[in-house]
Amino acid sequence: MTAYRLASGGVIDRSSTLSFKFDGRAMKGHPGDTLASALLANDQLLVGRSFKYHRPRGIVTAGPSEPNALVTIGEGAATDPNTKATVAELYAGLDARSQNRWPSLKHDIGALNGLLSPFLSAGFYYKTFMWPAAFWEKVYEPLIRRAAGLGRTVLEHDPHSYEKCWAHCDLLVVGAGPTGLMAALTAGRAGLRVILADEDFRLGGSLLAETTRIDHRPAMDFAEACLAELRALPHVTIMPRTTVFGWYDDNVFGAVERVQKHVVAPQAKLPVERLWRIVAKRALLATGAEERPLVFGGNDRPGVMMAGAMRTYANRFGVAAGRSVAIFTNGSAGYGTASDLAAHEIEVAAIIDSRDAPLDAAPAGVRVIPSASVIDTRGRQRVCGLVVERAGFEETIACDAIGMSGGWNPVIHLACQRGAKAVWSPELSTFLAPDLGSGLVVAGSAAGRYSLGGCLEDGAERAARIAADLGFSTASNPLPAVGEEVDPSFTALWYSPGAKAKAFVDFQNDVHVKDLGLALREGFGHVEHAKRYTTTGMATDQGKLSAINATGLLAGMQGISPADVGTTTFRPFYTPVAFGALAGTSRDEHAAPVRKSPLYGWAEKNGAAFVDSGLWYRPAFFARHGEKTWRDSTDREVVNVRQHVGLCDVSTLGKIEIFGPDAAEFLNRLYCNPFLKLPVGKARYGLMLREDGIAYDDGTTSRLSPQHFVMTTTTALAGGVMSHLEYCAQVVWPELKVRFCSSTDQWAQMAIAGPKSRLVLQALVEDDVSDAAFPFLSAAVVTLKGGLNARLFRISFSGELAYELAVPAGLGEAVADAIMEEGRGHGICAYGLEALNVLRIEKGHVTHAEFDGRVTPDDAGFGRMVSAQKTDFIGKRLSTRYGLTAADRMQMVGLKPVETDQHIRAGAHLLREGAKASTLNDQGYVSSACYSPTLGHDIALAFLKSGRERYGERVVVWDKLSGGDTVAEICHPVFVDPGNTRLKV
Amino acid sequence: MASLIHCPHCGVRPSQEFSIRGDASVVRPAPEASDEAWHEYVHIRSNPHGRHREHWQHVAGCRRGLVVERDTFTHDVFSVTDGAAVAREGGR
Amino acid sequence: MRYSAFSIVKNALSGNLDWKPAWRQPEPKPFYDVIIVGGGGHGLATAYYLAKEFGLKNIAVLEKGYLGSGNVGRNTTIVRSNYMLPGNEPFYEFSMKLWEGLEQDLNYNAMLSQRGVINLYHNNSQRDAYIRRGNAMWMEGVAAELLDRAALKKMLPFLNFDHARFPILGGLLQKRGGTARHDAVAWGYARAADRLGVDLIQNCEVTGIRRENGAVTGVETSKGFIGCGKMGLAAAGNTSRVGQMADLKLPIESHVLQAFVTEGLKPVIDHVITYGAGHFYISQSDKGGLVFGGEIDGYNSYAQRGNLATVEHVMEEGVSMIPGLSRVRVLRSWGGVMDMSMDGSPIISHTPIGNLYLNGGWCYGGFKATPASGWCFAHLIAKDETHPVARFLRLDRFARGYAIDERGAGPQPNLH
Amino acid sequence: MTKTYISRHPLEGRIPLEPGIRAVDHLEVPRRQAIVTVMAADGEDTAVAAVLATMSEPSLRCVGPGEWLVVSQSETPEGLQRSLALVLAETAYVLDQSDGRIVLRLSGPNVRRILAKGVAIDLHPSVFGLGAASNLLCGHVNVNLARTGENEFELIVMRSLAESLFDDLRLMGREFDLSADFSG
Ligand SMILES: Cc1cc2nc3c(=O)[nH]c(=O)nc-3n(C[C@H](O)[C@H](O)[C@H](O)COP(=O)(O)OP(=O)(O)OC[C@H]3O[C@@H](n4cnc5c(N)ncnc54)[C@H](O)[C@@H]3O)c2cc1C
Ligand SMILES: NC(=O)c1ccc[n+]([C@@H]2O[C@H](COP(=O)([O-])OP(=O)(O)OC[C@H]3O[C@@H](n4cnc5c(N)ncnc54)[C@H](O)[C@@H]3O)[C@@H](O)[C@H]2O)c1
Ligand SMILES: Cc1cc2nc3c(=O)[nH]c(=O)nc-3n(C[C@H](O)[C@H](O)[C@H](O)COP(=O)(O)O)c2cc1C
Ligand SMILES: [Zn+2]
Repeated sequence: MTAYRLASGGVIDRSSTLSFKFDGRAMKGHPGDTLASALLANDQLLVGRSFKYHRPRGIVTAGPSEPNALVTIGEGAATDPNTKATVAELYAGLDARSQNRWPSLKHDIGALNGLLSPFLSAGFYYKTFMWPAAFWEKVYEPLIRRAAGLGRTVLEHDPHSYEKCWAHCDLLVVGAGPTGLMAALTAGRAGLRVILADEDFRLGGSLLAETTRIDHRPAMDFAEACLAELRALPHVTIMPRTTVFGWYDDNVFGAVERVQKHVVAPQAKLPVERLWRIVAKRALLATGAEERPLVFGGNDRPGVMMAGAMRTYANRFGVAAGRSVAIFTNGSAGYGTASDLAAHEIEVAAIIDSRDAPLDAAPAGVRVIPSASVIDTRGRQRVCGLVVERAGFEETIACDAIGMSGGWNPVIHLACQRGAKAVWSPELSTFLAPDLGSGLVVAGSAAGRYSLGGCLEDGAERAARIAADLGFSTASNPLPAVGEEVDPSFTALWYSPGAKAKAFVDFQNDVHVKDLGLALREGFGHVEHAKRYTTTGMATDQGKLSAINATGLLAGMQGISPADVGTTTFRPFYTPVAFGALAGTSRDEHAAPVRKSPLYGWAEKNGAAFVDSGLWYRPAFFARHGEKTWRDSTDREVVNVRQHVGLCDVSTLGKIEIFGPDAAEFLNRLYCNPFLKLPVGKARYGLMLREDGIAYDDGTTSRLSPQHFVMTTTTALAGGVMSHLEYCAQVVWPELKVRFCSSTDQWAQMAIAGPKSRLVLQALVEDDVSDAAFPFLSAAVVTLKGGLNARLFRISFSGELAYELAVPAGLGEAVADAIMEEGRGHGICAYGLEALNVLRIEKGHVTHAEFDGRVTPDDAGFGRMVSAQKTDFIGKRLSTRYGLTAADRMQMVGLKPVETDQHIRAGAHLLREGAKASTLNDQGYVSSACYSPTLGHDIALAFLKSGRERYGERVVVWDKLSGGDTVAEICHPVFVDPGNTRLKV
Repeated sequence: MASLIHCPHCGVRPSQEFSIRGDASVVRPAPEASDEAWHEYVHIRSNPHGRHREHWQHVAGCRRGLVVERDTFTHDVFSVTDGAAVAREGGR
Repeated sequence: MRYSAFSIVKNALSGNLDWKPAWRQPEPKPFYDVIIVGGGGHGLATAYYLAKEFGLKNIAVLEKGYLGSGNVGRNTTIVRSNYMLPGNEPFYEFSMKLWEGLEQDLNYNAMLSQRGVINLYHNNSQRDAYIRRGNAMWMEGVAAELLDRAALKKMLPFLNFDHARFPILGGLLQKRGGTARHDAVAWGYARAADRLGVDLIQNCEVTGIRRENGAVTGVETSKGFIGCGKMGLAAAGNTSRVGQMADLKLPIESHVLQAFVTEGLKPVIDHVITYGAGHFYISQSDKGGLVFGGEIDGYNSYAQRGNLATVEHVMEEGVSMIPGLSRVRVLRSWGGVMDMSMDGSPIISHTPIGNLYLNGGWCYGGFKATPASGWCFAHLIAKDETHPVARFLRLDRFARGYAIDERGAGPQPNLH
Repeated sequence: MTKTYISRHPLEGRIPLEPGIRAVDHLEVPRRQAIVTVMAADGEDTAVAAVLATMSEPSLRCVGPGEWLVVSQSETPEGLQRSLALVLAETAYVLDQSDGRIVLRLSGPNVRRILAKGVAIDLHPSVFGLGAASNLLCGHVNVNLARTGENEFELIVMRSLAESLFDDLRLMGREFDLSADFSG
């Protein structure tokens, strides 16, 4: 028992205690406590400092709208800054620290800012810090940045895990107060699949703080009975600790479940938080109403609290917010709180009522001061009194806590997230959700019904209507009987006149009434301007308490209705959600799926260093003993392929099987070069354009039978090309009879390249693979010795005599092993992407380094391939546009350094010799470059203005980024075997 | 739309399963059509505020191209039809 | 009232009661020499430069909502001039230079913060593309640096160096790049334009364009008809809608892009960082929120809000790039409607319609262009001739085959 | 030289060769089966569907309009392909995918909860009943999902992604101590 813990009452478990720490001080609480209730019980009211003026701040609410009580929980990499103490469930070992103060919460240097407050009025930084100009970067900005933010994050690797789930239901009920419970029961009994989600760790909503009896028993017992019945219904899922944070298109709701945020050491096999995407046929918002704070002088002093929160602390947590409490109210709710506090034997110092002739009954012996206004509060780090003004007379009343009750705001946040604007209700003096159609229905206090009986009825009725809508029949159950209650009425009070101290609107961001006045004066009167200019409503609580008062004040100052001011835009998230929860398991190595080639194991055995290429891992090179860099290995592999033979995994290239009587016609329209007459048993290089005439993708396509082709695509565009084909077949030419299927994963495909490739291959293949029997660009199904069927293609990227052999994926590794074994005598080596790249640059073959999405076939030297005969193919028509055929376009050329020990790097630009570097003088760029072990110096492919006319000329290869430039000679882009003699042996 | 799409072949699916291919009201011109017509086909978009027809492909499902008719402001979907069927009817 | 040390002190001591409105709230006149449609960054900057640099007097900006309610007030505030293509780089560098003198020019602190923009690369071909880009920047005299992994590790130790699915190999740095305070840019231009006599008319939606003999003579608005000599269209995401009123055919689609801000945190991220293995960019505002964004939602939309799938995708990439973000809580998400052009580059151009000038196609990169866009558009409108740095940004470039396609993605707005 | 080549399953590196202890929720990976893509030729969708429906042993997985995966435990890939080619003759294109696809069989009382972590569709039996099959996303991986029992589902995945999907499923099932083994 502590000074502020009441002797009895509440739904906490007094039989056990939980030890926790705040700012290093050991404290005790009970299961069922929030951190805030436990702090209050331990007389720790002061919990933080405000953003701008570092004013001492205490706990204000008992829920998610808390602006002040933000603490840092946890240690090291598991640190959670800006955690609301009012919703943090207490656990043994919890370690919380206050924020935005130095050196300590009690003594904070930053509080000096308060003295400067006249200079720090709304929008001050837009007017200042400009003189002298140079000071901004060096002096002012660092100062402002130092003051930024509240909590401190560590940005370390999060030790905890998260996951995501989908859920489906007929009815999602958000909020498990009286409204939500009745709705869930009604729908659940009717047989609907119901999800009942509530952000609290204990369900019951306001019933947990309610003293009225329902069905002749305490409200809490009623809530428990409802929950017990719900648990027994087979189609009902109850989700505590689950905040519904967003309402998205098609009635999909985002929710986050705090699975293990209330334990010291989370179990590894469970996530700490879980993201739910709830697909709901219907949803019912039973999120209740939020009590409205009052704007009066000194209203931010620790000890000033929402009256309803005091009630909750007393009734639900058995905690007194103070020993002597004054209530400042503009309606009957304040009286309800007063009598609940009195019932707990907490002294009620006075009820200050802004109304002229209140009819509400105060607890016995409590003084009521009507027509009054609180104009200031006393005390430093906790209130010790307040100053009341009535009819021009001031009086100081001693108290150690002030409860403020300014009326009610339905919690309609979710309902307004999809563009519909809240509607002002003059009767209720508040904003209500607009009509949203059938998907989302608002009920109970969230719909402006404040009486308990009304809420129970509303929940039941609306759920019954939804059930009927969805074709379920509901039995009529009698509504629970509710004891005597008053429907709270109030008279809106936006500002308590006569303030003698700053009257705050937004506590966390330190926005006070004068800031709003200034904004208005300077032309920022539109509610969105005022928000941005003063930052009201932009703090971590998103204006849950403040926004309505800001609207009311702006209306009042202009003499217009709040309806004309409106609200600012409601946006997800209802309360802030951790990145981790929204990312789920997609993080680190798991951030994207991995694709592995069937030859991955083979490559690994042969010492491959892998590199990612899209989702795939591909061998970059195969280091051998003694090789120090990738270049050593690559050079060896290149030479080996040119002199002997090499084996390279090309399984990742996209493979698309194309079937149908119109397959040839289809390909003919798809590629810019002709395909109609490709004979069976032949492969052909094909080039696909985009419709705008730019090269898209290339690869070989082979005809295996009259109605069956197999196309290869580049690895990078395999998916894109497949979609492109499907689009063309389904949408562009639906009349063509053609079907596709990807077989990329079915085949392990190996390039066997080099002068000795035939020797190696013939040893394994039954069929004759000689040049006569299987000439360049042949494609056929062959049989491996032992009877295995395989596909063989005679194509070459390296420029050497080469084959590509495809075998069923599962056998890939075994076949590759066999080839290596057979090839050992011929000096075979495995070669990787790096060597492949060198080999193709030496041959002037293009990849996506050249086809970068801006290059035409002609730019890359394929001009003659583009069929002039065909009437139509994708890209034909727009490829003749002026800009795509202009004479000064950049054309692909080869480059070799004039001094052969000089280097060329891809990405360098080209300049005429002697020309000054400038955008205007820019002649082109290097697309690919490498060291050619075959030639003994660097070579490059480049795009150069009118390049093909300039062979023999010199250019400066300008690489300012590396600080160097090189003079190179422009040459034909095929460096090795331009006559293709090695290919066709 | 945008959260879920009702594929006529596969049922209700999350938007992650689809990729969008743009305006379905443009029709590929005949090869001999004017330069203007070709330019408009490739580049010009009516970009309406309100009802709009778009091609979506159910890439992670049936892989069919679909024509989704929807409102670009409310995101309400009016219809989802198989793209080839629409194209064959000439309504493409 | 000019903002100066003197006026600040004087006002502070007198309770800040004497500050005058930043701009007037004028009723529209029947006729203006130039009407700018759109009170976003570009429209306001255009009006300002028309008055200041080109000496025009009778100018109005018509804004359907409140000033700055469009994308200028909802972007991730990144300012940079690190483009690759000659159609873009000189223009964006011109803009960068204007940013560098903007605050003194406007007498308004737009909080330009040249903290450095770093684009990460994860494979060799990305590196090569960045080298190409960096060299293109240097060609225009713009400093760029290629950072290797070790240098990055020192600068940004919190990046995912140890467990990345797509390892970080290095990055391209533009030191002069950074951020500016979005709202302040709009307000600064508005206030400065107002002081030069420009009428800023809010809550005035253009609903029709009146034409005679193929030339614009005025606009129908929610506040009635307003005549004009010339009309400049700077409506960003709504360019097509307004364009349609004059039967203008545009290579533009409107798409929604979401952006996000976290709870306020003490400074931890001192640069603007963009991910290369996906689409994610982040910086920290001077108030402490981490401001970030990612891929567009991908469908045509005029709703200023996006969907959860994209939100998740953005967060996945964020956590992959900076694992420590995992516990940081995201406060708010919102959307903006962008005018995505068919090559990803902007349009500042004459149109086939007389007196109608077009400024649009900014995709999700037009904030950084605000000063140059305003300047060049004003130049075009005032002199009827294209400013040299904007000479490639013509509307007819699509038909003629001169697309400025930085990404090489082709004529598909959703891919830019 | 005559060789017999030994086939390798892509999950060999993931699943121990010795069977482990089987939990109530279990992931079974058949080592080998025949999987064939059948695509109806133009206009033959219904004819092909009718023929396929009459086949006895193999199970049919709907992929999209006019396209199926036919899965057989007992036939060889060649055998299945041959018999399908025979009965479907000119009406369909038949393509062996036995090496390109991997089957994962998930069973146990919690399978729906496990799958809901990756699969967006409603797995309630009234929506996705016995025999239902469809291509869909499981997390970030494309799969064909079929309900093969009240508490049993089969996932067919591209070979190259099998390890990723397997890892994902293990993660999704860790809460229930999901076990995994080869079968067959
Ligand atoms: C989420 C997001 C992030 C972005 N991040 C960046 C970034 O980091 N860096 C960057 O450089 N760019 C970024 N951008 C892009 C940048 O914000 C825009 O390109 C730029 O702001 C567009 O120019 P603007 O400021 O004039 O547009 P806007 O501010 O949108 O101005 C257009 C104005 O026209 C008004 N209007 C429209 N129709 C009418 C009508 N009929 N009558 C009257 N008024 C009308 C609108 O209300 C609007 O105020 C981002 C955009 C978004 C949405
Ligand atoms: N004393 C008064 O003057 C007064 C005034 C207004 C209302 N009330 C009373 O308050 C009660 C209102 O009942 P009710 O059921 O409408 O609301 P409630 O406040 O009892 O319950 C709302 C529930 O919704 C949950 N919630 C809110 N937003 C959520 C979200 N986004 N995700 C998940 N959970 C969320 C809350 O945790 C809470 O449990 C009635 O008993 C009424 O009499 C009293
Ligand atoms: C750079 C930047 C920083 C922002 N920081 C905050 C913030 O700290 N708090 C906040 O509530 N909103 C912040 N916002 C979001 C705005 O509140 C608002 O959502 C956004 O400007 C879009 O406007 P709308 O939501 O009114 O449509 C920020 C926006 C931007 C562009
Ligand atoms: Zn489908």
